[in-house]
Amino acid sequence: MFEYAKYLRLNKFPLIWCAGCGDGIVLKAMLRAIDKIGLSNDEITMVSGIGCSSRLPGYVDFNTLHTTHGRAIAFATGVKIAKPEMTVIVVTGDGDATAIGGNHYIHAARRNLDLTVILFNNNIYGMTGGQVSPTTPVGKKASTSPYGNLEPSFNISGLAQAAGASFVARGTVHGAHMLEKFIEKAIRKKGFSVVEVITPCPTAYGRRNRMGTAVNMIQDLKENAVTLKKAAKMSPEELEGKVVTGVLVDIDKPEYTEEYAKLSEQLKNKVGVD
Amino acid sequence: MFEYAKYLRLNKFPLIWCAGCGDGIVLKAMLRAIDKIGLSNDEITMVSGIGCSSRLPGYVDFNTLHTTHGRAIAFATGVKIAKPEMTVIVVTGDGDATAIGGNHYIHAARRNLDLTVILFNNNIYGMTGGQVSPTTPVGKKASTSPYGNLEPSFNISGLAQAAGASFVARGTVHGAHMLEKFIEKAIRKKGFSVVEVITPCPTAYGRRNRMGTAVNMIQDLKENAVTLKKAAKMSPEELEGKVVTGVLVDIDKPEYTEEYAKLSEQLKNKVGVD
Amino acid sequence: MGMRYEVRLSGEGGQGLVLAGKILAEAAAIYDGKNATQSQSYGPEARGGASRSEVIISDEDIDYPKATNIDLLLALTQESSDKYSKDLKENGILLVDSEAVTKLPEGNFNVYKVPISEIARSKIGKVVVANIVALGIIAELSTIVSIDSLESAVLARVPKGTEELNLKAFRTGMEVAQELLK
Amino acid sequence: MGMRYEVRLSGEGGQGLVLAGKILAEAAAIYDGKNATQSQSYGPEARGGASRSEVIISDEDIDYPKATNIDLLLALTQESSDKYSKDLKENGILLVDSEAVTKLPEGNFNVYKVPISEIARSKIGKVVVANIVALGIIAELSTIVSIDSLESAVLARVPKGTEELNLKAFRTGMEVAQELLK
Amino acid sequence: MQSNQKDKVQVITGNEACAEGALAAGLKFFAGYPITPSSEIAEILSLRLPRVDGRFIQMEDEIAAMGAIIGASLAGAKAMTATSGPGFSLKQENIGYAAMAEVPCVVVNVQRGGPSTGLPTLPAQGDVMQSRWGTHGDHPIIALAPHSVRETFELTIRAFNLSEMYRTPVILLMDEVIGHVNEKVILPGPDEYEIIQRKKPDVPPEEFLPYKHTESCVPPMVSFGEGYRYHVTGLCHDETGFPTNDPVEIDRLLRRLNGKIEVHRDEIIDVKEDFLDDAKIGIFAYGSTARSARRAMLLAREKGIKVGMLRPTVLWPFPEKFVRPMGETCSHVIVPEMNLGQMAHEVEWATCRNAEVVKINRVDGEPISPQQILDKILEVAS
Amino acid sequence: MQSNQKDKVQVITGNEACAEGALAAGLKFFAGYPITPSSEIAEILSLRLPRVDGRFIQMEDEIAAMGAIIGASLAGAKAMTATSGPGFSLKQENIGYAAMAEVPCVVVNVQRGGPSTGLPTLPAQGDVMQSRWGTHGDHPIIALAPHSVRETFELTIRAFNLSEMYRTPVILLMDEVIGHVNEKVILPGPDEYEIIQRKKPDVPPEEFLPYKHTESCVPPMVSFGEGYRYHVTGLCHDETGFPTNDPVEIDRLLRRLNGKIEVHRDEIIDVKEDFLDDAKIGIFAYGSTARSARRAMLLAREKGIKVGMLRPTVLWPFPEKFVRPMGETCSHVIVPEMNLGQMAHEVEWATCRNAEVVKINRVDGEPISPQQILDKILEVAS
Amino acid sequence: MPKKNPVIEIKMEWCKGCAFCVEFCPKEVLQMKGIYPVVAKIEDCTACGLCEVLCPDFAIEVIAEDEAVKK
Amino acid sequence: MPKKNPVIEIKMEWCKGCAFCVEFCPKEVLQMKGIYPVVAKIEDCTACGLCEVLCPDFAIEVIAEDEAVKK
Ligand SMILES: Cc1ncc(C[n+]2csc(CCOP(=O)(O)OP(=O)(O)O)c2C)c(N)n1
Ligand SMILES: Cc1ncc(C[n+]2csc(CCOP(=O)(O)OP(=O)(O)O)c2C)c(N)n1
Ligand code: SF4
Ligand code: SF4
Ligand code: SF4
Ligand code: SF4
Ligand code: SF4
Ligand code: SF4
Ligand SMILES: [Mg+2]
Ligand SMILES: [Mg+2]
Repeated sequence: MFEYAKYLRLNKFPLIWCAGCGDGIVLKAMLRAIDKIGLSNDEITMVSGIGCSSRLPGYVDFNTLHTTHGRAIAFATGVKIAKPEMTVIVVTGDGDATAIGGNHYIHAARRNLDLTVILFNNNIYGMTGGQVSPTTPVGKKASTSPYGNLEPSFNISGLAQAAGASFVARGTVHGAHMLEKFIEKAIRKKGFSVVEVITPCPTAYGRRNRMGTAVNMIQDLKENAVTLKKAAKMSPEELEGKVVTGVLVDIDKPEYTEEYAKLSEQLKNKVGVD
Repeated sequence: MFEYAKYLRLNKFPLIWCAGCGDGIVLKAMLRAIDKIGLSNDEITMVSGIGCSSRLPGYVDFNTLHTTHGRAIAFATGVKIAKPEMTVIVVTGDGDATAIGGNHYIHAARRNLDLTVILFNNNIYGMTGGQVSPTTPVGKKASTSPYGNLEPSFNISGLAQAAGASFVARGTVHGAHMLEKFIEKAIRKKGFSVVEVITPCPTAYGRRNRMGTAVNMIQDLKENAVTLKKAAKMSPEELEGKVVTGVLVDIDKPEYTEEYAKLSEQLKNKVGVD
Repeated sequence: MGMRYEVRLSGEGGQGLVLAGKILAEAAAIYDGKNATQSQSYGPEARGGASRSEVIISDEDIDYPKATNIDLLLALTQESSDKYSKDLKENGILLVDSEAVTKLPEGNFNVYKVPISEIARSKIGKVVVANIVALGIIAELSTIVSIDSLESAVLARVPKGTEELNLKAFRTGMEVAQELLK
Repeated sequence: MGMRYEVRLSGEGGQGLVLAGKILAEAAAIYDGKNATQSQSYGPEARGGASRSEVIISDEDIDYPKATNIDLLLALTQESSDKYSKDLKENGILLVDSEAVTKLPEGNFNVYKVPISEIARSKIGKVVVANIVALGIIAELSTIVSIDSLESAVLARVPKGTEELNLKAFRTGMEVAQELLK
Repeated sequence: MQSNQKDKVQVITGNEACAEGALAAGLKFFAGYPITPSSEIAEILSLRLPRVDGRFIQMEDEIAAMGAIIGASLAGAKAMTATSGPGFSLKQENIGYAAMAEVPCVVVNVQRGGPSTGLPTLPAQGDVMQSRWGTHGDHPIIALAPHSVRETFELTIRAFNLSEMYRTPVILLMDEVIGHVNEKVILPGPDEYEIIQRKKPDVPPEEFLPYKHTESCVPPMVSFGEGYRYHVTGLCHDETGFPTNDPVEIDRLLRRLNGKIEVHRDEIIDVKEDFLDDAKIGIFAYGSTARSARRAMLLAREKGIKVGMLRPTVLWPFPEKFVRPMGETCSHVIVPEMNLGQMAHEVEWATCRNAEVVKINRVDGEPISPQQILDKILEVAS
Repeated sequence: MQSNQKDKVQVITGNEACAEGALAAGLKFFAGYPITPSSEIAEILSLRLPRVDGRFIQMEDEIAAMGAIIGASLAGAKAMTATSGPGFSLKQENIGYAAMAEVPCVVVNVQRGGPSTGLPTLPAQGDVMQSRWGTHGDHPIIALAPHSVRETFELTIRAFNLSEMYRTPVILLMDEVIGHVNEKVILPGPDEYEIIQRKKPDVPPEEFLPYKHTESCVPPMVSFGEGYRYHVTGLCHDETGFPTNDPVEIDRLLRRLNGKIEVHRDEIIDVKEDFLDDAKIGIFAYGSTARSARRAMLLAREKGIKVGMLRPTVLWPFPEKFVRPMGETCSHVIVPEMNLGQMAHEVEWATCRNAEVVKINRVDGEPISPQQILDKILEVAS
Repeated sequence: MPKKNPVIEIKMEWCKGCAFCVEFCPKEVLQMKGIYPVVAKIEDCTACGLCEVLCPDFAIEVIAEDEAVKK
Repeated sequence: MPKKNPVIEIKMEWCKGCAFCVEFCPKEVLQMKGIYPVVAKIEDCTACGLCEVLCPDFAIEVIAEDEAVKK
């Protein structure tokens, strides 16, 4: 129904991800969004860190940059500022973006640099075999929280908002059509935008927490997803364990590269250093 | 009126800070708060990063730890978890805590580890001679923003809140008595607490931005400080340029070392690994 | 120099070959008093794709813990058979899952074709115990570890509550092998 | 080897000694065609405390840019006089702010005591130009750089709008020195 | 085998042995950040520590983990972190801090292929020079390299002992082969090894100098909260621990820091010598590569070639004293390494190239096989 | 002096010269994080870049700054960062990435006293070995060390040229003395130096191999957005740039990376020789210390002592070819360094200790004076 | 015009057998057979595309009638 | 009992002359003289302690009547 092929590096297929990993669903939603916007392959640079999700850029026929763990946003900052006309999309995981990379995440949000961050939140470090992440819920097991996680998890969308992001949305792989729309809006937004995607990792997270098959995990997502509108009418107790989806932030404010361009322009019309 | 001497390393005096630097005022408020709580010198470990403000621990007769730039909270995490009965206070600057150290700041908040962070916000990198910081307001000049800063600044208290802190307050050196109370509350709080202190740096910030003498800067603080209560009644426009002071967050939630202790206790009563 | 016996168990990620290797090594080391090492290689990714687990059994110190001159190779998939058979020694034992491996590697080997997964499914009722079935076959074909030791090692390693099942799988493997050797 | 003249300007942070040193070096290098370097030392902290600025003037390449055998030392504070006078050569010129430096270092020096800051305050109306007053005195005492060059260098470096003031400070310094040398 | 001994026989990996060794040494605090191929060390300790009154924490990154173990050590806990190449690079600044502030701690690096993300699951020995020179400025360091699972257990204990004895960070430089190989071991019991604790001061708090220039170069140490309040900084400091810019004090400090290792070099270094008495061809090998080297040596000896071998378990300080004589007695010194010749350079330095230093280097993710070394021996011998 | 020449005379610091040199080389992107004694480089560029269509950004830390310049370079901008010891340590992981992914960029380290926070305002040369070995794994590196303000300008341009030519990060290793000294210079004009740009491919996108194993070891490079879409990764990769675990491909990659420097070693290295023809005593010195050494040499020559000097402007790759002969012709090679003997070790290695290597080391924050070196010359000569 | 059924193509080489397509098809058009899905009741298919959207491995494609013609 | 004035001690070695004590004293008790503050009108002092609290350099101390007696 949709021609994914023109955006793909088909010779790299099949995907390395496990059976039932949600990452591929997000990839597809991303490509549909890009297609809708009408961006050409050359106009996009996709930057990732290290993790299962961060392997994504290897499959897409854009300018692709697979960096060091946690630093995707820092590298992307260089790409974007050096070439502001480029659409720069960051693909990252919960560990990559909010554990080791947490600082770059909040600073890019603060600067309101025009990047689009697609954050694959599977509540675990998938790539390294299932260690606890800053988004693993309290009580859940991971290879480094064998007795159940003691640490409260981040609300990573809330963090982006507090740090200054222009656009923040949360979706799930079950709501793939909604996701596509969020991603489209996020890319179109001139400013720092985040789409947090809740995606299942049956291998490193689901299995250890007896969450059943990948299908069960998606079904759970379906049941637990609550739109922002509905959530507004629910009590905190009712919201316990739910995933609130929707566009959480959508504001307009000065974007970094545009402000910089203005400054350069002003300086051109001025002689001498003062 | 107050016997500061018992907490001080008097042989290190006079303080290295510039004439009119606000840091000494915060130091005094801290000592009064500690005295009120009745902590002995041995019970306190004071940890700092690198910066003018981070030189503070050198002057106090506690267990003192002057670490690497941005990492005070990480070191403090080790001290606290290894010795939970220790009162651990982190002294840090806006650059130290929210630029290079931003990630440790939000993660300690997330964990709700029982640390008290006194964050000296002078809107600049004082120690290195006045470079722009994540809290330098837009338009202000710094040695690395000679045309006026383009980057929006952090609301660092808001960030701590979004990350999960139990207690967050903001005060100014002008309101030194209020500050003392905030610090007292912060230390007493079992959980991650932050007191953001707005303090003038006449040398590296005031001078470059033609803010007059240190006295003028304190007077400005006095005029611009608005209590939370008053602020609630003001419009966003009216709040422009104001400093909202008060206790912004004060909630009770499980603290990390206590949760860990509970787990250890449970495990003691259990045999075998499962 | 003394005896050195090299076993390579190959297949794909998730087939329990690391566990099987570890059981084999423990049988030799803990129960038979020999020396043993077990090691594995991962693909570029930590999961999926061809995977191998190697066991070296020796009566002296094992210097090099990787297989280079293999006495017995188990291949559960075609890919692993293609990829990992090159170090199998002349006249070495090649045990393949006959349903998965249709094209045998070239060379002068003692080949045994057994529908290992199929046996696990049909005779034990669980494909996941194919690794233990294979161990039973290997025990008989190689005779490098005593049956008692292997049974003890299996029982010590498998999850509680699955002892019976695994013992059955192991013995089924042995029986199959005995048929082959007849 | 050729001529090498070493000047050390000392006092405390904020007294403009780095600028004064840079002006002296520029006068020598740009306007007099000599070689010159200027360097400074900070205390453990980037501000406050004793501070020094050193200028080396030579008619050949300057290898070592630090002062070790000083021809002229300016000390604006007691601390700097105490701390930085040890490298002043025998019969070297020691110029001190007579209001701040009450205890002179021991040694055989040509000492000139001038209330430099006081002159800046009373005669020019701004203490901040004490550094330029000092330059005027140094110009006369050392004669290592031509007056014209120094004036040009001062004018090129001081903030726009303060040229007159600084020129006045410089000339006042010169006059004071001429008095002393009489 | 006797039955009670049988009970103690285990088949475990190097990573498991490292975790066990640390616990045996008295580990009370572990902070880490996962990275292949070291993650199992953290995983095991997350299971074990809470049961033995120890603390495990997974930090937000490797920098934080390194900072946390320094803090914990100052608070009195024996502390360790474990990582691999990329994480080891990130820890460098704080490793330098530990060296400067003289905080005992153990940093495990299970080496994988590099540079950069490189080969996450494959072995290498590419971080040998980085262990010595990874942080800025001149600083002392000790680095150990085990060649077996059992030795991993022993050297982990030794790493703690050395760190406590000399108030210094110690690097345990494993490689993926040793980290992941399952090997038969009987781990020694508590009465079979010595555990060393940091030396406490024998003076009252008023007289305590936390950075005293003692003859041994190692000042006594107290934990925070024990009544000896003192100041710790990464700035150059005097004996009291407070910052100084006095060249004399700074010089004393930095020379003492390096002196700690120099003065005690002979107690720290450790080499295993094999057949060197009559060897005409020497092999210098360490870590997992030494296993292949040993086999190659034995095979060559069977062919009548006089090969001997030197295996340092301590890479830094470099055992020059033992290497130099090889230059005199051997015509060739073969140095097989899973890198491009890092230690071979030191061997050349130590032997002054009196013997020809022959490098065998692999950087393709594959271990060096006995055959590869044997081939080189045969080539060199002919 | 002629008046038009006078107009060009400047008295500027090494840090200023570095910024000017970078702009002259075509710098278009600078990302930094302040740290003494390098901050002025960032400060000047924050003023200058927005006026010349360049971009300046102060990042949240040094790691981010290093990441950002790699990203910018891939997007086609000549990019640089500047730091000092602690920041240099933090950048190591991403420096390794730049080496692995072959991204041209320049990293300035204005050395201050270390280890750790050390001596923020005082000079040192303690990061020489770290420049070579600071990141994990075997990797290529080029490091340059200027000894004057003018040479800082020249070597900054050369750093960019080498980085573009060899697709590799280049370290400009300054020291605080050079960074902060104001010195008279006449900077060369644009017609007096060559500017090199990265080589672009001469094949269409379908045939483009971003990591091709060419004879020169340096594959051509395109910027993002120029129609040649390719993949960049820090994992070991094949010629197409995609990850591989094939030992043959990996071996080719890593040997090519190191080969880039080895093959071109003679074009890269550069030494200044002074009076070496008849020298009986040699001096090996670099950076600001070389200035003192030169003066000491001249003073010794005045006394009739035959002293000669070798001053490398390129520290890595090490100019073995020029150092080795000193071992033959000199009785002693004096190596003065503001560290504990980092380069002296290499000199010992290169000369095989045929000459006695005499170290002069200072780590107290004070520069080494001509007198100190002269004293050593006199001692050695007698 | 008589209704033409959509065509559903399954690429076995890429399919990993997660069964998402089968489980989330609102019309139960698909079924697992061994580890792969097969088309069981194409006549019920509404060409809604959900199976395609939710397949993480690009292994299933729904070609609606009109598209099929175009192809 | 006649009111006794508080005692104000200024430690010149530590004072940096920022003038906070002078400017923020509600009673204008203090005055700058050169770069240091001096007590000008001690009789107006209410011993409120603000000067002390705001002195960043621990250079001014207010000793209230009763305390002074104790001392
Ligand atoms: C500096 C560094 N530290 C650690 C690692 C190991 N590592 C690789 S991926 C990863 C976690 C990935 O988790 P996440 O970002 O959530 O991605 P996922 O695999 O779950 O998609 C870690 C810790 C590394 N490669 N580099
Ligand atoms: C890794 C590292 N990077 C940079 C520096 C240099 N540095 C020292 S203090 C400082 C900024 C301090 O600013 P802030 O925390 O706001 O403290 P302030 O001086 O303003 O109180 C910087 C960048 C350093 N010491 N270490
Ligand atoms: S481990 Fe988890 S996140 Fe990684 S590919 Fe498998 S399912 Fe996906
Ligand atoms: S520079 Fe600013 S922050 Fe630092 S001591 Fe001076 S006034 Fe205080
Ligand atoms: S297109 Fe819709 S109805 Fe048809 S098979 Fe797919 S999910 Fe079922
Ligand atoms: S959703 Fe895709 S991968 Fe999963 S079973 Fe269906 S076709 Fe196969
Ligand atoms: S105590 Fe109060 S009234 Fe008295 S001098 Fe101080 S501020 Fe003024
Ligand atoms: S407030 Fe303190 S430091 Fe400032 S002038 Fe008064 S006494 Fe001096
Ligand atoms: Mg994840
Ligand atoms: Mg600040």
